[in-house]
Amino acid sequence: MSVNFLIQKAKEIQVVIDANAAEIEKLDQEIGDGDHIFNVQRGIKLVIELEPTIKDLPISKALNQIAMKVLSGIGGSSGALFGTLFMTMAKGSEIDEGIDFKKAIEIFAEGVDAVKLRGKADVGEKTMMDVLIPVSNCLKKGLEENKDKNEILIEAVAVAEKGMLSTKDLLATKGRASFLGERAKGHIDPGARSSQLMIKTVCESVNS
Amino acid sequence: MSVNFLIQKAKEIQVVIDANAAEIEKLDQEIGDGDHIFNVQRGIKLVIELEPTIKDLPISKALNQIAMKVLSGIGGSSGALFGTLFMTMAKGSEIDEGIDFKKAIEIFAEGVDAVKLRGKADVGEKTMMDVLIPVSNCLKKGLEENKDKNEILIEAVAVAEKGMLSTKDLLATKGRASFLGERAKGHIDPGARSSQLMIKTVCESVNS
Amino acid sequence: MKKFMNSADDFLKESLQGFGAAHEDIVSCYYDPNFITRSSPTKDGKVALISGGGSGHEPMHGGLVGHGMLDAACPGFVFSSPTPDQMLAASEKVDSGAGVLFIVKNYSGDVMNFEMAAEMMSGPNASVLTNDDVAVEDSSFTTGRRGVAATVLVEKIVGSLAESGGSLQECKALGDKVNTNSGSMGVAFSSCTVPAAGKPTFELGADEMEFGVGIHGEPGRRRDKVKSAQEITNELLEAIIEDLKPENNEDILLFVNGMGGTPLTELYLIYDNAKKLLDGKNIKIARSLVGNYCTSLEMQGASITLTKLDQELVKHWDSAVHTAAMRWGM
Amino acid sequence: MKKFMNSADDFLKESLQGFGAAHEDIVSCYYDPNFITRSSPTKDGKVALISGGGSGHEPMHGGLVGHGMLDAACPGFVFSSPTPDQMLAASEKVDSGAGVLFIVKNYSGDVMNFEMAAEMMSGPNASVLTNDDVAVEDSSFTTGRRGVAATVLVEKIVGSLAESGGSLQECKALGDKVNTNSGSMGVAFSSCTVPAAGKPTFELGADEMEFGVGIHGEPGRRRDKVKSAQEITNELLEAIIEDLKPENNEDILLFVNGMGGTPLTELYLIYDNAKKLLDGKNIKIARSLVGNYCTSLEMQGASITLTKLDQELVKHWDSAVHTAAMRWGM
Ligand SMILES: Nc1ncnc2c1ncn2[C@@H]1O[C@H](COP(=O)(O)OP(=O)(O)O)[C@@H](O)[C@H]1O
Ligand SMILES: Nc1ncnc2c1ncn2[C@@H]1O[C@H](COP(=O)(O)OP(=O)(O)O)[C@@H](O)[C@H]1O
Ligand SMILES: [Mg+2]
Ligand SMILES: [Mg+2]
Ligand SMILES: [Mg+2]
Ligand SMILES: [Mg+2]
Repeated sequence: MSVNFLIQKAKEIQVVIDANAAEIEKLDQEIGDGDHIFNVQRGIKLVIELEPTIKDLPISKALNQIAMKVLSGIGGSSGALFGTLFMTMAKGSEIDEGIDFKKAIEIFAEGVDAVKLRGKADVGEKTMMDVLIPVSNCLKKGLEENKDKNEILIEAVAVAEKGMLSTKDLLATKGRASFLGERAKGHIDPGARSSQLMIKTVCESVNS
Repeated sequence: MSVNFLIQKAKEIQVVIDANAAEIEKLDQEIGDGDHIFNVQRGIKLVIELEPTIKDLPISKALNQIAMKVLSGIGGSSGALFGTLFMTMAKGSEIDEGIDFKKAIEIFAEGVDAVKLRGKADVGEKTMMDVLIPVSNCLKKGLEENKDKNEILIEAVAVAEKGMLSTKDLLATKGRASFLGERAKGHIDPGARSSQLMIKTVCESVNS
Repeated sequence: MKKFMNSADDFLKESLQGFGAAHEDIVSCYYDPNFITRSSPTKDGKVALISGGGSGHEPMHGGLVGHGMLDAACPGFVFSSPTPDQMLAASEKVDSGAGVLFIVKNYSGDVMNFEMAAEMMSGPNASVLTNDDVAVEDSSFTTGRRGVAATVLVEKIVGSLAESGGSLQECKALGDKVNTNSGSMGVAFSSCTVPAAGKPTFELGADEMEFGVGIHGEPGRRRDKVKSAQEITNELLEAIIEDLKPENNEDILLFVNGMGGTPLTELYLIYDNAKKLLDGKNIKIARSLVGNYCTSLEMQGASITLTKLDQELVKHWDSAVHTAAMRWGM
Repeated sequence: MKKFMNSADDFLKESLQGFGAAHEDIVSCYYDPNFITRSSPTKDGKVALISGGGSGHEPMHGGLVGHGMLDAACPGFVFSSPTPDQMLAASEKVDSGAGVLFIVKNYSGDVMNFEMAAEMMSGPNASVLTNDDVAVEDSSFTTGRRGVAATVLVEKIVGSLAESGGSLQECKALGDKVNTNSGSMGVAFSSCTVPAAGKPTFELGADEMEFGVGIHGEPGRRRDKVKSAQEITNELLEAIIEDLKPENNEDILLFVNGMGGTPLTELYLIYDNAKKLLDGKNIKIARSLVGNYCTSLEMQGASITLTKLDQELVKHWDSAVHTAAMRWGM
């Protein structure tokens, strides 16, 4: 994984998020405050704009700059959570020596653990954790079981989608949607949807 | 003219004004601030409610109480103007000795003169004066020319209607509509319309 | 119509009761006839300032009763001028012998009702007529211009002079001076709804604004497509500046006023945009006021007022004031 | 969408610039990262109070920066919590060594961003989390209740203690106490429109209201037909009273807060209706606040907050304050 790879993925994510913007906006209007799509779009744009600044940096420094940009540029729950994800990934040991598939999964999993600590939410609380945690587990399990890279990636995409869809019928206990009680049922969580789209984009792009 | 006559006319006027309320409301919304109908309706209601208090009073005292009720109960331009009309009529000399048709016209004309002074508006300025002044003149002229009472009353109704309609194409130079300049053209003045309806009601009721 | 109300008939009374109760340290409310006075009596020898007008422009005028501003306010029904008996009762309560100054916005109804009150009064009195709305063509043959947001500034500045012992004539002269040196213009994005009417006074398309609107929802100069804040601000300011003709480097007070339904954020944005234009023209903002002071029920919109300042005006602007809606220095 | 704005991107910045310019005697605005401080530095030894949150609730929090209240405010984008770098920059500017107290409304985004800032800070700091909205069921397994209008009261009361030399721990304890003794609930007649979204956050029928609405236009307890002011007021109060359980004859502060698009007249009418119910229950209104303080852009609606008072709270409520939106005693 290189800095160039990160920027490329950000650009691909931007296309996908923009294409699904109306849907994501509506999800946060229904059970949140409607800003999630703008937060995410702003974050992606800021990361892409970092390209000239970070393109020649070691990956740990580049990831750290991305993390800081995400953290300071997004705001809201998703800013803190995505910021935590990248900050943790940037701190992964010895990543400047190269990030292979295994290392990438390791630091992603560490990032997700940190996000879990930050948000104090677990699977089943109708948040992005319903996507992030199962995906992290699926990737780790794939490695452990020595599965084929492509197989792992295909599974991850499916797990992300399943997690995202699972939020629909959940009662929210974390995040803004928790204020709605029963009324949040029947709506997919916006952060779960945006995370799932990002994971899908990256996995499918790597696996091609 | 007796106190009972005044109250009866007020009740008849109430029916007519209520029947035309939507139109009058719209007129003041178009070129004023929309309150004229409520001002007039409130005033009529208050006058009618005076019945038990004034029914046994001499006419000058009764008219004065009506004037005070109109003045303190209506507000806005029409409150000051209608209040002035009745206050002046109440001061008409020797009215307690009886108000015949001639006397009624005299005190009405004095009232209209006072209203003219109060509002500093003359015919042609797109106000209720476009009804009141021509009607006052028509009544006085009818008396001078010794016309038949019924003929005078029929003429007065026609003059009132003509005056009211004339306000449609006028540029307003007094009252709220004056702030509109050219934009007030094409709209009948609300005060002219309400005055015309009241005059028509009284004249037709006397002439029957 | 959605309003916090129980009935159109009780709207004004209940609102006044709430106002009186929430600010009993500052004001006392009287009913039948309705008027609001300071909670403490007028000092001997102090000119009493009384204003009034139709309700629906709150906090003007009741929220401006208190030390350093008005002695009494007479609220009419919504958008209907008050009646002479209100002014008489209020005068009786607050006139300490030094006379009464009426501050009246230039509308036929207000002018005539205050005139009648003045004629019925025995004691010395005078009136200041505000007519700061430059949206309306001025002419001595007509009713003239409307009195709008500058009335708030007149009340503050004259209130200070009265507090410091100015005579009736001095107070009147200062009020006329503030009025002459002020110009205002407003714009509406939505109509207001008079409680008794139950429906909006006028209709605006989803992309329309009423330019030069009055504070009762009266139509203004023209209807237009909504523009950017900077364009709107520029046009309002240009109209005011053309009328007021401030000198190069002259000190002014910039007053950005909300019509009731516009949030503060947007008023401050207008302030920013106005400052950009004024800076470019070398007109110096020496004092500022931003907020909902002269409103039109729940109308979305705003007005800008400029007042040319001199040392006298600045001194009276800065002096202590303690009312429900404006308070500083005490 | 009709707003006084030039572009959604510049909305916040231009509004902040206007705010800073209009009140340069009270505040200084900084950009990239955005924060607002008092125009004079924190006294040595005084605990610095910092609040913040998404924009769109003005005058909260920027309008509450000044003597006797906040030392700094960190405005996020509209309805998005601010980011840790803002809190860090603001802390650096206003921390005089006695520590920083963060006042945070209980929303995941706000909590997490303030937490991260706190973790990144070197100096002593603490946080008060407000969660006064009784519309939302409370539970230790969930995010809990929302922080709404009582935040204004916390900032006033703790601001006073900090001004008079309270320690970081004392300030935190007092903030928690005010929060525990407060309950709020709101209702909306219309939605707000986030500038970047360009369309209303939710749709309400012509005769509908959202009962228990959040200050970001989040759905509340239920959607209902619009009722009379007295019925709405009663229902809001009953919910708050059920939660707060004030004693017979207990002193309370009654805070009627507008959501941004509701005129003062209606807020005072709510005050009147609330007083009727409270009088009947022998709950004594010892202090009052009425106005648009914790808003939701241009939303038409209102909330009621009750705070149980004791002598300590009253003393700190009454003490002098000098901010753009709240000022008395100086
Ligand atoms: N405590 C939490 N843990 C994990 N995810 C959360 C938490 N709180 C909120 N989220 C996620 O954040 C998303 C909302 O993000 P966003 O709209 O950007 O922020 P905000 O809720 O502050 O407006 C939710 O849809 C949810 O997935
Ligand atoms: N100066 C004036 N002289 C005569 N009539 C006037 C004058 N000003 C206003 N009017 C009349 O008053 C009517 C408006 O009355 P109303 O709506 O009750 O009061 P307001 O204009 O104060 O809201 C106008 O339609 C007009 O006929
Ligand atoms: Mg959100
Ligand atoms: Mg009218
Ligand atoms: Mg009127
Ligand atoms: Mg948000």
